[in-house]
Amino acid sequence: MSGINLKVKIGSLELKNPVLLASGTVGYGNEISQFTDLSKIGGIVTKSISLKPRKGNPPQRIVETHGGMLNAIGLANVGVEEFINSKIPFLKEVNSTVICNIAASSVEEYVECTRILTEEDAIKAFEINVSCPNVKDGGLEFGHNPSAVGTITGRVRGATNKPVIIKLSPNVSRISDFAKIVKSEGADAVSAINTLVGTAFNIWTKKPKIKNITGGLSGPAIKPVALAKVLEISRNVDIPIIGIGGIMNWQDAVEFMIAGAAAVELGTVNFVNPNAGIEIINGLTEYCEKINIKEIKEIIASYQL
Amino acid sequence: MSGINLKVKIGSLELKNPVLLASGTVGYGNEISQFTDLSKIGGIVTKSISLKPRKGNPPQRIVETHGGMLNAIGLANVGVEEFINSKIPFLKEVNSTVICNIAASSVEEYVECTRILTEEDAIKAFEINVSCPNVKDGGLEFGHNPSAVGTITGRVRGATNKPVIIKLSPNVSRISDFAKIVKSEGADAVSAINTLVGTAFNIWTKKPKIKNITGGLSGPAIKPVALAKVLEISRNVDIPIIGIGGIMNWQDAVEFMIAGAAAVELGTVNFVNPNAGIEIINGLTEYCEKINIKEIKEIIASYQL
Amino acid sequence: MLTEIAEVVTVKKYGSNTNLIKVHAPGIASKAEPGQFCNIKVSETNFPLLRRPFSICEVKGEHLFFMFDIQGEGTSILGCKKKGDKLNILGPLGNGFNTGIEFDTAVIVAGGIGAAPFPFLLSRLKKKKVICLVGGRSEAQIITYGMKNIYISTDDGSNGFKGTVVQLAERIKDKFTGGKVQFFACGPNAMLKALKQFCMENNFSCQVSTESAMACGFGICQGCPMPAANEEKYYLVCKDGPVFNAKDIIL
Amino acid sequence: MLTEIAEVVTVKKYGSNTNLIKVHAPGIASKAEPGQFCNIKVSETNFPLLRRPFSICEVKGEHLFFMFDIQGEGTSILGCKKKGDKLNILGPLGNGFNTGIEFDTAVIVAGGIGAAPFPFLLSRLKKKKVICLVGGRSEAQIITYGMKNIYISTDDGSNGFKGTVVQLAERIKDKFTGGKVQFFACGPNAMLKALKQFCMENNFSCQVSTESAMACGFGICQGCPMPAANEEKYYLVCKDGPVFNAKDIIL
Ligand SMILES: Cc1cc2nc3c(=O)[nH]c(=O)nc-3n(C[C@H](O)[C@H](O)[C@H](O)COP(=O)(O)OP(=O)(O)OC[C@H]3O[C@@H](n4cnc5c(N)ncnc54)[C@H](O)[C@@H]3O)c2cc1C
Ligand SMILES: Cc1cc2nc3c(=O)[nH]c(=O)nc-3n(C[C@H](O)[C@H](O)[C@H](O)COP(=O)(O)OP(=O)(O)OC[C@H]3O[C@@H](n4cnc5c(N)ncnc54)[C@H](O)[C@@H]3O)c2cc1C
Ligand SMILES: Cc1cc2nc3c(=O)[nH]c(=O)nc-3n(C[C@H](O)[C@H](O)[C@H](O)COP(=O)(O)O)c2cc1C
Ligand SMILES: Cc1cc2nc3c(=O)[nH]c(=O)nc-3n(C[C@H](O)[C@H](O)[C@H](O)COP(=O)(O)O)c2cc1C
Ligand code: FES
Ligand code: FES
Repeated sequence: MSGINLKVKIGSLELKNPVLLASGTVGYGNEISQFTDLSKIGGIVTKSISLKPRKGNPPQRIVETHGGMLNAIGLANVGVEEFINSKIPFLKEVNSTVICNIAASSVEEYVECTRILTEEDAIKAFEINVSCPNVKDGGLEFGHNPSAVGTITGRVRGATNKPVIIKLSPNVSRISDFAKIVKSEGADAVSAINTLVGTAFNIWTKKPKIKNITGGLSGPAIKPVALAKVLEISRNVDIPIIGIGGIMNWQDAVEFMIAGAAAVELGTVNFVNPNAGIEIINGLTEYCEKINIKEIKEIIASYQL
Repeated sequence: MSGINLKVKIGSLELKNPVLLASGTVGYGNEISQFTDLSKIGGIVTKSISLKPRKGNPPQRIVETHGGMLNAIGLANVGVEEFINSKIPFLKEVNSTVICNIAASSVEEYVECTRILTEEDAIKAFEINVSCPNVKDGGLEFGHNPSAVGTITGRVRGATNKPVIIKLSPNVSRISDFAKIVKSEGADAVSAINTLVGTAFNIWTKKPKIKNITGGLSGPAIKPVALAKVLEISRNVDIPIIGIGGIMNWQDAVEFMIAGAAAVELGTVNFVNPNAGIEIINGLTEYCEKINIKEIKEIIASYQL
Repeated sequence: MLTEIAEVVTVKKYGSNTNLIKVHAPGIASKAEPGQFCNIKVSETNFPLLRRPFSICEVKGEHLFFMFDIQGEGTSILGCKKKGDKLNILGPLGNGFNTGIEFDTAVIVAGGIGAAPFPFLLSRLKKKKVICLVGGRSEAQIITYGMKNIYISTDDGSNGFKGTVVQLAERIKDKFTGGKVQFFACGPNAMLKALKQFCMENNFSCQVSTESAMACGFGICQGCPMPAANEEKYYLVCKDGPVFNAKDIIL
Repeated sequence: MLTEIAEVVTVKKYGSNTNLIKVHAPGIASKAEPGQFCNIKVSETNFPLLRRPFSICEVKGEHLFFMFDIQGEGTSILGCKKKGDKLNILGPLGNGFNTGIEFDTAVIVAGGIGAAPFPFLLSRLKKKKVICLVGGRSEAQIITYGMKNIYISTDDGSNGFKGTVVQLAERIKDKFTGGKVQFFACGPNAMLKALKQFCMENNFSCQVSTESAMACGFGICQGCPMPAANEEKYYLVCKDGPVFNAKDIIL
């Protein structure tokens, strides 16, 4: 093994390397484990969980676009109880850091989910999704309203001693304003970005290609936007950032870390290359060797403007 | 010729077809005329003009991204006087509808430019760029501040009898709020979208690939976002919309019109295929024939949600 | 399930728009079951971004065959592959046709490129009576590759019965005899829906291979829901399907 | 300037990383001047999105030659072209070398793939004395295709003079004789900058072919600024260049 140290810290959360698998793009870990060795991955962020199971949106839920895809899954998930009973046991065995992502339709639901799930030893941190663009009764309003995001952060903070990461919406004028508020309300870190709102039409039926009308845009198409949001937060707020958006290879991951991210999450790439996480981790090691540094954390926010 | 009528109206502005060439991607018309017959194009939106000439940003100004490109030209332009003296004479001969795009750093400058240029018969309408993300002393603040956008609209409205189109920024939470304000201040139409803020880093030098740090993202990558913004405006505000963002072919143009656009502007595609405008116009005619309609305007906002 | 870098052996035209690609993929070939599919990366770049799902058409030794129509950019690229090119393939994916059940006669119903999974299935039904119904919009869409005892329908009547393949089934239903009859169908969801109706009315058991937009193909994106018939939930086409018992889903 | 769909005739390897592609493009070929470039769409899809600029390397009858190094995705795709493939080419673009001026001896200075425009230029300088200085990082980067009277430099000394091509010029400058001497140079902008310095000090007139990121290649995007030396403005590399008189620009 090379002597490169890939460890990073997100607040008090230690990760063996900065590569996480993003919520909604790795399920609860079991399916993807057939294609990749999850024990090598820095961390797994589980599919957004709500208090009760959610069926999700009717089809069609996804469509490919140039360099990206739109999704409107509608936060289909098994609910807290089933998550604890049938998903946590697998996650316990994985030997990776498990971050539990929570999405809810009310402040109370966020708090309740956190309160229940904080009891689970397997869960090392929470990522609070205040930014899912596909849920009509929740997400959107929260994510675009600074005071709502502040309230959720403060209340969730009060419900757990574990690190709290707030996942921010990119569909706002100044994402750094939101990062400031969540920091002041006690969040340990932010993750950015969730998907951009987008749509596509079938020109013959004149119907939206996605049943939900709009969906969330992810994939390499959004990488420049995601990088700009991470940089904006990094230049304006002193808080650890998890960078997300269009990462396809280790070069992309490095770009995010240079722009200010202490760790990264891989989303859409998992669908195309379920082993991407490990390839990226290997690439990061090689990069450190090439630029002659011993610890990956040296490159975090190392931008030369 | 087929009996298809491609005429559309943007407020009182009649266009022989809905295909315009977007500001900043066609210069002042002369260079591109070597590759395409501008007299067939619905309209030409000239490069953003400011009162005095602008040198623009130092290199590097552009970089390709997946399915798109970032630019930070910095509104390099010849200024109003030189525009009138050396560019308008060519535009007069073109036999297409000329829309003059104005960008400024103060409300007064917008008004002054409009006041001078409204005297030019060759100019049939104004597109007011309140949304250029690459100019530090102007654009950005205006474009994200509803009351500033309202003020500019009202004041420009007072300075000309010609149609006024406000070009909106997509880098906001709710673009329709801006459309509402500009409508109430007397704008005839809105155009959407300008570019998304983005960036890219060189992982070896750790410097931004673009000297200006951030740039504007354009091209097919942004099409789903642009379509969603057009749809949002169309569903919430009764104002003609010019759709822009990632249009590469006639199918894309149709998608924008279905989503609510009365006309479209072609940007980045001009760099790749300077004859795209004409190919798209031909495609629109064929589309009308295929779906058996006589007038293209029937498809405007024909979405079936 | 595995990721295999498969070498292209041949790409052959079959009819006007249909292609048959043969690749060397020993790992997947050794595990594949009829009705399963693979998710194929058609390029080495990020364009097109997503993999494309294709039914496993045939397995011969260490080789897999896929049959596909040129639809858009993904299938165009696939159609241009040359001997020696490499394809990154995930597979075998999903649940295939259940042939472990008791039946004596298999009725195959294929709509257009829906013929793709049947050569593989038929290779496992050598001891059964087989009747194949093959439909298409017109003669050019009729694919009988690997079929036997064939009845054809076309919407325009350019070959065989004029009408849909389900109308054809109705017409010749007195031939569906010979012990217990089991339907296996693949084609557009609209066809499967009509067929389900026919089978319910006539009390035939019917397995359908369904289609859906897919991002991952193995259950992590939740992009491919199929409404369940008896529960308030969605199945996933890629993981719970693509083959379902017609009565379990709402088509 | 025109858009031409050109057919690929051959693609040949030249050295380890360099390729020479020959295409049939009679329209552009009939108008091209040395030092001009073409903007080439390397694929028929939107990936990669932008065209790629390449100097016109040679013109033979109705054929154009381009010489290129594999850098990234665009040039990789170009390197995989086969006889009969079609390329969409815009050209000829920009202002080439000015050979209408008076001079007796041409000194060619090429850095790496900067050798590309010189075969075409030299075909027009048959009556002049020519000295060619060719530099590269190491032997593998030395491209002497179409050159004559050659002096070589490599950064690592693996071929010829050890040092930069401008240091080589300094070393052999007493050879730059024979009436009026005119420099023509192409290579990385850093090399051109050093060469400009050398030429100013030694009073040689020097034309440089510069590089810049480009979107359109013909003056509509303003993406390719080059600072002017005597005015507070930018030239456009694609339209005012790519060849400039070195003294007119700030490198
Ligand atoms: C389980 C399964 C098995 C399949 N087996 C076969 C087969 O054996 N032979 C065959 O020819 N086709 C098969 N298809 C359909 C095939 O996947 C599509 O024709 C193909 O993805 C089209 O890609 P494209 O890029 O050429 O078309 P485009 O229209 O450019 O595709 C654009 C997007 O739409 C998706 N898409 C388009 N059509 C379909 C479709 N019918 N189903 C799902 N997604 C679609 C693509 O994946 C892509 O994301 C199968 C589909 C599924 C789900
Ligand atoms: C006027 C001019 C003439 C040129 N002539 C030649 C030639 O004859 N032979 C040759 O090999 N190269 C030449 N180049 C450089 C050539 O255009 C680049 O090597 C090529 O664009 C790289 O594309 P890529 O996709 O392989 O690389 P990538 O690195 O993947 O390109 C990514 C992006 O960066 C741009 N880019 C990368 N390198 C350069 C560069 N050096 N200059 C400008 N843009 C760049 C590309 O256009 C693209 O948008 C010339 C450049 C210019 C401006
Ligand atoms: C199919 C799909 C489902 C997703 N579901 C969730 C989710 O449940 N919760 C969440 O916080 N983010 C969700 N996301 C967003 C991703 O976690 C990630 O923020 C986004 O996709 C951008 O990263 P990418 O470009 O790498 O995919 C989802 C994304 C996709 C594509
Ligand atoms: C190089 C470049 C320069 C541009 N300059 C201007 C400008 O001066 N004024 C303006 O209003 N928009 C400008 N734009 C934005 C375009 O007009 C258009 O809104 C945007 O590019 C999205 O469309 P597209 O994806 O089709 O390119 C510019 C875009 C590009 C790519
Ligand atoms: S395609 Fe991803 S879950 Fe089925
Ligand atoms: S490359 Fe567009 S102006 Fe020069």
